Amino acid sequence: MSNILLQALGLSKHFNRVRAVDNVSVDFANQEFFALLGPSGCGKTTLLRLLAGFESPSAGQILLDNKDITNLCPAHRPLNLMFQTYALFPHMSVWQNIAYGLEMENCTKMEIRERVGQIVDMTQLTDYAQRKPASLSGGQRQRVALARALVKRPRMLLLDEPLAALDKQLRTQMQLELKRMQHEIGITFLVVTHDQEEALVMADRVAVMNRGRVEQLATPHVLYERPRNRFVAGFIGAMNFIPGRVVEHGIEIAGNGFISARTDDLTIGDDVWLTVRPERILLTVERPAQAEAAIEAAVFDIAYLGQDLKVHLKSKAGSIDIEVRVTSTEAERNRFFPGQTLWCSWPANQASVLTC
Amino acid sequence: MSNILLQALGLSKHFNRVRAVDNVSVDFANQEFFALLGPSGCGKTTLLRLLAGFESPSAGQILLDNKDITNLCPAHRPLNLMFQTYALFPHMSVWQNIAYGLEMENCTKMEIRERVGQIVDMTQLTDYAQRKPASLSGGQRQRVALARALVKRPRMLLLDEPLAALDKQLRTQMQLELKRMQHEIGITFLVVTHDQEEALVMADRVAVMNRGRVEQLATPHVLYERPRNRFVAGFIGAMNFIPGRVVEHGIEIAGNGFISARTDDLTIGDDVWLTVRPERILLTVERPAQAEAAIEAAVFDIAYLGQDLKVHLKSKAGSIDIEVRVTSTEAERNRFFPGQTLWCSWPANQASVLTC
Amino acid sequence: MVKSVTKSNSVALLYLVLVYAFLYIPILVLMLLSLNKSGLPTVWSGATLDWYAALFRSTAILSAARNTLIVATLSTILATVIGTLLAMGVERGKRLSNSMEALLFAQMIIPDIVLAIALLSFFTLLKFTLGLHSIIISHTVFNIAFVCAVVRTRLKHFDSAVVEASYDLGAGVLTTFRRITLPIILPGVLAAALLAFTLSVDEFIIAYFTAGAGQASTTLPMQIYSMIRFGVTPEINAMATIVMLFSFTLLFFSQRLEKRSAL
Amino acid sequence: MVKSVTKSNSVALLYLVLVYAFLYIPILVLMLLSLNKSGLPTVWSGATLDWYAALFRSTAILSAARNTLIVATLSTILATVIGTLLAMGVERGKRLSNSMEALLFAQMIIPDIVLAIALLSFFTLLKFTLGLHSIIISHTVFNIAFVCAVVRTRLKHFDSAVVEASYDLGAGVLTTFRRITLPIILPGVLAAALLAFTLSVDEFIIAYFTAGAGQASTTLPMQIYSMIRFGVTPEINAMATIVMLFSFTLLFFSQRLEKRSAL
Repeated sequence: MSNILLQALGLSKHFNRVRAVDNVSVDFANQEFFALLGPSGCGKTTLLRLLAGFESPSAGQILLDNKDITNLCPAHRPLNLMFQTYALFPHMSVWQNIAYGLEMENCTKMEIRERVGQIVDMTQLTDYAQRKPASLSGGQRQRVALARALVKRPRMLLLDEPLAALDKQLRTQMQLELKRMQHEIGITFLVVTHDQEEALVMADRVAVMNRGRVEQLATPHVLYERPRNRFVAGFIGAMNFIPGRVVEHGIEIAGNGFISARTDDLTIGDDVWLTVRPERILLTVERPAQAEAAIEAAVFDIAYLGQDLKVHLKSKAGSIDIEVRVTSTEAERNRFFPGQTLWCSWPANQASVLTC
Repeated sequence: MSNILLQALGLSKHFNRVRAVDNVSVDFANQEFFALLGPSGCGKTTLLRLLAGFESPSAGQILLDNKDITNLCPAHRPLNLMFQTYALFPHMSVWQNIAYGLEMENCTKMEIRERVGQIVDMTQLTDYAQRKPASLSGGQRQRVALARALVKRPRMLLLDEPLAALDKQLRTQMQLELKRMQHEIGITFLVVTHDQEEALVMADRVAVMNRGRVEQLATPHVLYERPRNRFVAGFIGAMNFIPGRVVEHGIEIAGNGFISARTDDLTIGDDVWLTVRPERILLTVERPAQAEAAIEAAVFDIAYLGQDLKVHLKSKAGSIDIEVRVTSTEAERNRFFPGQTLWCSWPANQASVLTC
Repeated sequence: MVKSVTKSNSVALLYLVLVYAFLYIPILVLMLLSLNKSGLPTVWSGATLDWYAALFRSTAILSAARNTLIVATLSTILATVIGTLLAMGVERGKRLSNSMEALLFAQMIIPDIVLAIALLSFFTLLKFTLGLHSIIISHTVFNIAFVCAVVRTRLKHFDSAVVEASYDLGAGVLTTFRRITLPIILPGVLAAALLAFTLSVDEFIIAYFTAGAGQASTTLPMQIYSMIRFGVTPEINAMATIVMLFSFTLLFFSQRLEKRSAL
Repeated sequence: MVKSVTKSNSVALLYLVLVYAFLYIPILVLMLLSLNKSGLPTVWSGATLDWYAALFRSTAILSAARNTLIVATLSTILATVIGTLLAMGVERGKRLSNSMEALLFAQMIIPDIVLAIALLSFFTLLKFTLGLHSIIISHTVFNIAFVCAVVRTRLKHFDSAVVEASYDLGAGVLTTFRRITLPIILPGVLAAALLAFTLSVDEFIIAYFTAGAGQASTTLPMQIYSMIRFGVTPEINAMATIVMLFSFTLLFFSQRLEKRSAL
């Protein structure tokens, strides 16, 4: 347990009657890259602000190195926050912005000059040090905000939607850059984001939040392969949800009969969803002889996306919507067309059953 | 040529000294689903407004059925526009909003009742007909805006970022819905969008715009497989740009030697980019014996994205950044790790050479 | 943060209470004195409405109130129509509007006494006889810029795409104004009218200068002014209270309309 | 559209010209008369600056100007400090502020004559001797709400994350105010101060009621008012022109500061 840096224990925050954060407990390890992922209004920003000290929790504790810092003001927490709007001081130059935090620590002028110089070099801001924030591009402002927080040498850096204000290309580039930087500096990064790809690309561990609660906390791989519930399954990547009822050794799907699936922990007779990722479904003209799970369906739309094709089908019985991803090369072999009847099949181990 | 509905001939629009639209000529066919795709500020919305009649062109003509409509006011053009903000009349009910356009045509009360009733049914707004726009959800408002334009039975429907105000899930659903509707009604749809996936999914033909000009006009498949220039290649999907120089039967890449590629129309000695899609590159430990094109590179980042892996490499010589997409199954076989040295190779017919 | 916020919040609250007291105690004194049976500022001898009743027995005051309402109503109607159209014109021709904007703003902050003298000189030059009609014209001039400002804030929230949608659906300029623009900005226009009405009811110096001689065109503020020459009496306090409460009521509704219209 | 826009644009332009003429012709007349050699409103006999020169020879006018500047300067300083802090308090305690907001707005639209009477009653009640100091206090009360309103528009554009960033970087409340908040809102505060100064220079009725007897505490508007009893003279036109141009200049700078600060 010595690897734990910060702990949130049963944290809650109520605004009037709204539970923005609802009994959340999370441990943040030393040197990890952690992401809080969720739709807007899920409480992820409030949780970040509780950790930073801008809100005081309605219940719960925050421990840093096992010491209670719940009532410490932001200035006294060895964490720094990078704001979504960057919150640069508009009347100060880049250099002054970055030096501000060290002046508050009463560092000597020489130390300030040295540390600011270092971080300005590291974030490639040397040429802009004397400029005001208003004359910088979005990417440069983001780097100033980062430098201003990092120069304080915090134990943990909190980043509130750090890439939301950048355009798409810069965002992809900065994802790698942030990851590299975290690795180099070796401090814990906690990123709040609503963008699942961003979270998957950057983070070692991701907590998926919804309605103030943590729905699942896991590595990107586990989140994608073994989502715990419908919300996580639908929020991370695309997913087919096929409604059915648990029977022995599988699921009974209305109008489509029995489909074999793992049903170990399930109660027979329960309503469940059988979930399969679109890219794990095979499309064939004949029912595959060996198929453990297959549904007959008609193509109603084919969308070309470059790398692959998105085929939308409706099952013959029960009109269940099924989305299938097919690589472009595969597509050329098969030549799909609307109205075509096909079999959707998948190995039983590629589907999982969710009860909620 | 009888299939052409609307023609833009050398259309330009200057605002002060900015050329928002710069000598654009496009034909729109009957019954096609056409998309204008480009980054913000590329002139796509201005082009749409020129066609709708809200701006008058600085130069050029607009022909409808070969008749000049350049100076016709919007009210007299048989086109209707669906505004990005929807522009619903806030003081009128859904029904009154939709009926407004027919009242302007002096339709009889009976005809209005019938046609509005039809379109309200078709867009599933029957239950909301008496509500005011403010009490509707985003998706419902969008349907009202669509119904209000369609009830006029325009020759062509212009849609300005029709899905931008919706959340991600609804957007994917409405893409299919718009496509289905266009197919059913059989009129020309012209959609303006900045989202390349949206354009690829919906449109029969796409015009990619940049800086007021059309960079390429083609089907989604051609745009992805044979982009005409660097801008289109980078805007549609992800792309590796490898700088090199044309030699006989191939490209010389600094530090990496000769790579075979089609160079039919190129001048030997020119600086060019060799372009390969990330998912078309194979990663192997040994240099493949048959490989026509191969670069040795070191892995520096691996991002797990669920459906597939994004592997970032830097070439051994010349430090060229290379991005490779690998399906998750393939990834499991190979077990990549940072620092690993691999060969990136591709069949010569999967790469193309761009000069600009 | 956590603790220091609580502390600095109570300091802030104390400050707010003090400033509000500073702003409102004179007004409260005024209202109390208007209810004081003794009629003396220094002796409180119970509450009464006698001073208010006295106002309604004075023909001079009733006639001044009638004049005020006539002036306010007519100048409000004129200023609202002219000012609303002006606002639409200014918002439309946005390119011209930098200097025009300055001129409109200037009009709002011309010292009342300067405007009063200017109007008086102007009327004298034209050999215009003074009376209620000259006050009405003066108050119209005085009010136009305020009406325009209020309507413009409403127009700023106005999605001009709605007007374009109306053209796109086949409507002309007049139909669009009647069926789309006017209904949408109406709350803003009513708010502006209420403001103009209040300003006109309260205005003293312009009315005083442009009223001409004689009692016939005296307005309420002029009446208060002429009564005060003999010292502040409880009747004056009562009248001031009524004028103030009347203004507050109108402006309360005006604000509500403006807020609703900003949605 | 294309054609009808051009047509309706010229109609709109004509309308704008007419309304601006209606608003500004009296002011132009005033300025012209102040330059008229003949001194008669109906006879133009060439331009002169004599009437302006005459102003500077009158000790009564010079003393009134001095009083005005003293009152305006001191009441501006007081109102700016109190009003700025008030604005920050109001913006912070947003939850309380619905009724507080209404009270602040009400303070701005209390009829001047009512506020004048209220202040006079209040001073009388406290047995406060009247003079320049009572005008200064009155103008401070009068100005606080305006200062507060201007500063608040500035604070609305103010990204409060900047303050949080300052705390996060280790600064306390006072350091944050001195090094972050104040420098950022300063243009808005200066704009508010300029507005307050102008309002004080132009204000007549409150000054008139709270000045007490005698010439010693006469301000410029009061001086103009007392001179006009004998009819509008060219000197009065000249003085009104000066007051107006002075106000315009200050407000021009105030507007510029406010716009710049809104960026």
